[in-house]
Amino acid sequence: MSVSKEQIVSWLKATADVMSENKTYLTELDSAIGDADHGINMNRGFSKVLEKLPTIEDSDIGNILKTTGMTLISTVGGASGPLYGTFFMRAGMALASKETLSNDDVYTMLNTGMEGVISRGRASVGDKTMIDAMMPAMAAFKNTLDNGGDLLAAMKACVQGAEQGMKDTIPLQAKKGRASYLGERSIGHQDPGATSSFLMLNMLLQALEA
Amino acid sequence: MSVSKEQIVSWLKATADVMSENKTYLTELDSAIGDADHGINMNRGFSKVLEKLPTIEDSDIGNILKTTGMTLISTVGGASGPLYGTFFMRAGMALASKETLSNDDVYTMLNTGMEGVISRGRASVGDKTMIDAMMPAMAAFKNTLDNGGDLLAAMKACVQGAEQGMKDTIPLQAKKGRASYLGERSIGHQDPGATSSFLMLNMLLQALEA
Amino acid sequence: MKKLINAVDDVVKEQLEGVAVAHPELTVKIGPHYVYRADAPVAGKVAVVSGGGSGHEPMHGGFVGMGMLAGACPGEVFTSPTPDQMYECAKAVDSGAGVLFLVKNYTGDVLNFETAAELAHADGIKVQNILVDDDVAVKDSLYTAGRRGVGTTVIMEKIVGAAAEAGKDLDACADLARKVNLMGRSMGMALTSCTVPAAGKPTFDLGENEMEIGIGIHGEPGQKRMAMTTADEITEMMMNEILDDKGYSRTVREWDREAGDWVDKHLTDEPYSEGDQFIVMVNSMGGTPVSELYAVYRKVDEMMKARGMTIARKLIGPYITSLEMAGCSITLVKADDELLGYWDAPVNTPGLRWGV
Amino acid sequence: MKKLINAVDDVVKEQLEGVAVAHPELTVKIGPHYVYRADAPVAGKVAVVSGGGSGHEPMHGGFVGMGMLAGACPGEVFTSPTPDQMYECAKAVDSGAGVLFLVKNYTGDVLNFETAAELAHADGIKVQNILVDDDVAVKDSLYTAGRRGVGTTVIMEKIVGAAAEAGKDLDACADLARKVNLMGRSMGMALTSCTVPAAGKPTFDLGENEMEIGIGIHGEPGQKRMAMTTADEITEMMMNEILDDKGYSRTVREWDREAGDWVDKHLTDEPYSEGDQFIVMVNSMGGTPVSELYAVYRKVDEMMKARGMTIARKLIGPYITSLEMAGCSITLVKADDELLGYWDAPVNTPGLRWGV
Ligand SMILES: Nc1ncnc2c1ncn2[C@@H]1O[C@H](COP(=O)(O)OP(=O)(O)O)[C@@H](O)[C@H]1O
Ligand SMILES: Nc1ncnc2c1ncn2[C@@H]1O[C@H](COP(=O)(O)OP(=O)(O)O)[C@@H](O)[C@H]1O
Ligand SMILES: [Mg+2]
Ligand SMILES: [Mg+2]
Ligand SMILES: [Mg+2]
Ligand SMILES: [Mg+2]
Repeated sequence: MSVSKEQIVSWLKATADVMSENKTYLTELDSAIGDADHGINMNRGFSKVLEKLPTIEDSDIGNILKTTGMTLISTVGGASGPLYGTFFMRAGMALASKETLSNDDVYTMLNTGMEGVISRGRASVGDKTMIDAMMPAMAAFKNTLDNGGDLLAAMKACVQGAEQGMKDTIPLQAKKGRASYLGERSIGHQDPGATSSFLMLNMLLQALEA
Repeated sequence: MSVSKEQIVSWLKATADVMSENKTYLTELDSAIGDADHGINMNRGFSKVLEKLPTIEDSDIGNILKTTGMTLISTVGGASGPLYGTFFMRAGMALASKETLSNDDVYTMLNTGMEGVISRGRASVGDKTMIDAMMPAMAAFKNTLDNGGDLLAAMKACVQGAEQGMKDTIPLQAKKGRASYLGERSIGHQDPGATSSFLMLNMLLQALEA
Repeated sequence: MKKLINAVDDVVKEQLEGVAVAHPELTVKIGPHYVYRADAPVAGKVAVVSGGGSGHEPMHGGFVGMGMLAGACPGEVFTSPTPDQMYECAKAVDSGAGVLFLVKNYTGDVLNFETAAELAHADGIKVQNILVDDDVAVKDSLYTAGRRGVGTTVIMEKIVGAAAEAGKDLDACADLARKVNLMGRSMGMALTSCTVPAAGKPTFDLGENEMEIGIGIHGEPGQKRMAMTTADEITEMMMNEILDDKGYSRTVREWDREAGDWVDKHLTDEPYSEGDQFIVMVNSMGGTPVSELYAVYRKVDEMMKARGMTIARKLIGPYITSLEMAGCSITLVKADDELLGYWDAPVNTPGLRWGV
Repeated sequence: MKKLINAVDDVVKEQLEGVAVAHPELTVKIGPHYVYRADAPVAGKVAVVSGGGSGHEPMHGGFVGMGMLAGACPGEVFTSPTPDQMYECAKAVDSGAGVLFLVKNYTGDVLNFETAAELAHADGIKVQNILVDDDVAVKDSLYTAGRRGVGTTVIMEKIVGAAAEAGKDLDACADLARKVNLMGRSMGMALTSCTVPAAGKPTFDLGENEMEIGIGIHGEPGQKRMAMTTADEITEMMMNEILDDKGYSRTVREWDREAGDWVDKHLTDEPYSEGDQFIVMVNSMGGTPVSELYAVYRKVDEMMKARGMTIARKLIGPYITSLEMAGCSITLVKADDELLGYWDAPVNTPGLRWGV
């Protein structure tokens, strides 16, 4: 099974929709341990991506992802803007001129994206950031493929990993980002960025299932 | 019957007490149609009078009243400070060096005081000010004396007049002072200054009855 | 009530103590309270003095200094100061050239400053009182205490202070102050009430979707209560009242130094018209941040351009406030070259500084 | 939510339009947003540029002008601006002498300014990023994103802006900025939350008798919640944290122009001690009126005198705010003659002006 450009485009569109639907929810999560803008930021960025997609959906996947990244960088702001921006830029750079993606390409896309986030933000698992959702997600994806699972199985495991990682941020004390200023008061709240990462990966699953 | 210096002093003390007790009430009246300070102002001024009384209670009534007026002028501020200050200054000037007061002297005290307020503040009856309490009060006092009533009867009529005048301010639209800015919105509220005037005159009645 | 204060009764005193240590170029007297230029009396110069209730900071104490006020008398919060403060202040700043009291038109301020002028006159100080009554939210002077003195006060203090600094005599300064007043109009609005410390709770309640239009500066309710709307509509409402105002008449009491008594003076201002230029102030009532004032200013500018009027100078910020009240006011003062010249002159006060 | 705004999505844009018409001496670009001196690039002078989320006005846009910032990049409310804004701004103001980005230490600001520096460098612009991280409420840099950049930013922008105006080169300006940061410490507190327009309701709830101690400038909750107390006790609490701070260490990323890459730099500041002199800022978070700041300043002055420390210069007012939040912050910057000299140099911006 290979992933088509259309599926990637519909992933991005679905992500835009899910960020819009969850704008208030993500912002509320960010109220508790941040500055009440994460949903607003993500929605602003992905609405712009949605606006741009028609002009780029005919180019290759690498370019679509890179443009998505650049759009996020120049519209989201905050911490999540450069981080998600880097995610898509690096993913796109790793898939330059691809028109379809193999299973390994999908892993490359996700993992390279995540590595970009780590190199910019320097967060580790346990710091209560989007990395807490991404890391187990990408590990589960790889693990499933390595054990002979197919793409859908891998992606399901990926989303499960993200969801678990997202929930696991609740008891953590934040060590990176704005929530870290709260010290122990950050404990007991789910990280907004981990939540948006889960949502984004979940939309990829949907796009692959379609 | 003549009024002693001690009675005048106890009137001023009782007025200080009543302003302190009614500080919140007068301020609330002033919240509705003014700037929420009348009780605070009156209490500040009369506490100072109370403080000063021991140093002046041996001098004559004229001087006691004049000093009261000057104390009010220099501690109350606002509109009521110069008005009540003038009331007592003029009253004191009209009773210079008196050690006791005849019935007519009491009228002179009250009426000269009121005329001082009018000359400073230029208010007429119906403007929704302290004059609405004072004017019917002083008229009733004079009327009772003219009709052969004694001092206590005159003072009772005076207080009744003040109380009625005070209540009559409720339906009025203010034409003087801060409440006038409210236009029709000043209707339906009792004037704070008319209320403090009633309280002050009521304390004189108490002092005369004692 | 949550405020950065200690004891309610000490609010004004402690704030003045802060001013004293922060600004050695000012002398601060506590009991009776007044603030004046440490270098006063300045030889040969008229001393411009103002005052009013506290709670409007930086006005007036924050406008004491070179090129603006010689002294200021802060009353209790929202309560006019008393004549002894004004009289002591006048004595401290008078160089012999006289003292000009700039008085906002509130019954309390007017009466107390009148008494102060009488005391100063009796002491041989040349004195004059000029009223500010620029609030177009108050519609007539017949059935009210007359227009309140609001935003124009700040602009008057700057301009007349500059004239005094330039050596103009008492009558010239008084004439200039009267002129500024006749050129000035203001209107204010509130999004929230404010809390007088001694009262301990908000003066009035406003619903989550309500605002007060045509307020003064003492936390009192305004001309009317309305449903909340956009910055543009609020600005339009206030600007239309200011721009369409048709010449207001009033009788003011001024001091006749020869006669040693008060005389009534009838004054009327003229409507604004196309081609006029202005000093414009968009002012925060205290709790509204400067960012929101810029949205208002944008609309003010647009409306004035549409009427062929020019903003020659502007002030945007909290200059004449009502404690922590959220809301804003707009002041226009029609300006000729004389006014602009004095406006541009150097000023060095805690609240306004340029040219030095 | 009651604010003087029009559409929630246009808040920043419309405020910038207000700035544009109010200040012809500034050029305001809308989309991507940035504000810069209309006379930029100034030949031979380093361009000092800052930026951050909106909602902190007058910072940063209000500090653009002669003697301070060459340009500023306002993000959405409380959201760091994006690299394209910073990059476009850098191109507009660079005279060839280079661009110094002053960056408040928040993950978002740091990451976005890093990207901007990379873009500018790739374009041949000499560039450096210096962090401000002065908030002593954040206790360590190991288990957090490090101290936040707060009040010292204002003082850094003034001092480094003056050095740039005086013709100092990029490295000298960067060294000076780093020095100011190491000399500066701040702490803030909130009496109320504030409301991000796009969120429409307060970021957090505070009881009628509660306050937040150790807040940043984004309406976020602070270090701890406490029962409300007096101005003196609040001031003592904050001042003790500042004065007793024992030298903070952090690793910052600065730009290596030769290598074209980021290098880690370890920086530690020294404790304050008796005999030191300071620039002190008592700052309103937006909703607290200047009068209350003076009560705080009074106590600051008293405490510093008791420790044998001198306040050489001061700022009292709303300079780095969190929308309409009530509360205040205190900033101390230990100052030597070099810093004081640059502090006193003329400045002409919407938010800070003297000497001209
Ligand atoms: N250093 C970091 N590395 C990875 N993710 C981070 C880092 N710092 C913050 N984040 C993520 O960013 C999210 C906050 O994003 P957002 O609210 O949009 O930005 P800001 O904190 O600037 O307001 C956090 O919930 C967290 O998941
Ligand atoms: N011109 C006037 N003549 C007589 N009384 C007046 C006049 N103006 C105001 N008052 C009285 O003063 C009262 C308000 O006093 P106060 O609240 O102490 O002063 P302020 O209005 O300055 O805050 C009013 O209720 C009214 O009775
Ligand atoms: Mg956030
Ligand atoms: Mg009152
Ligand atoms: Mg009052
Ligand atoms: Mg943010």
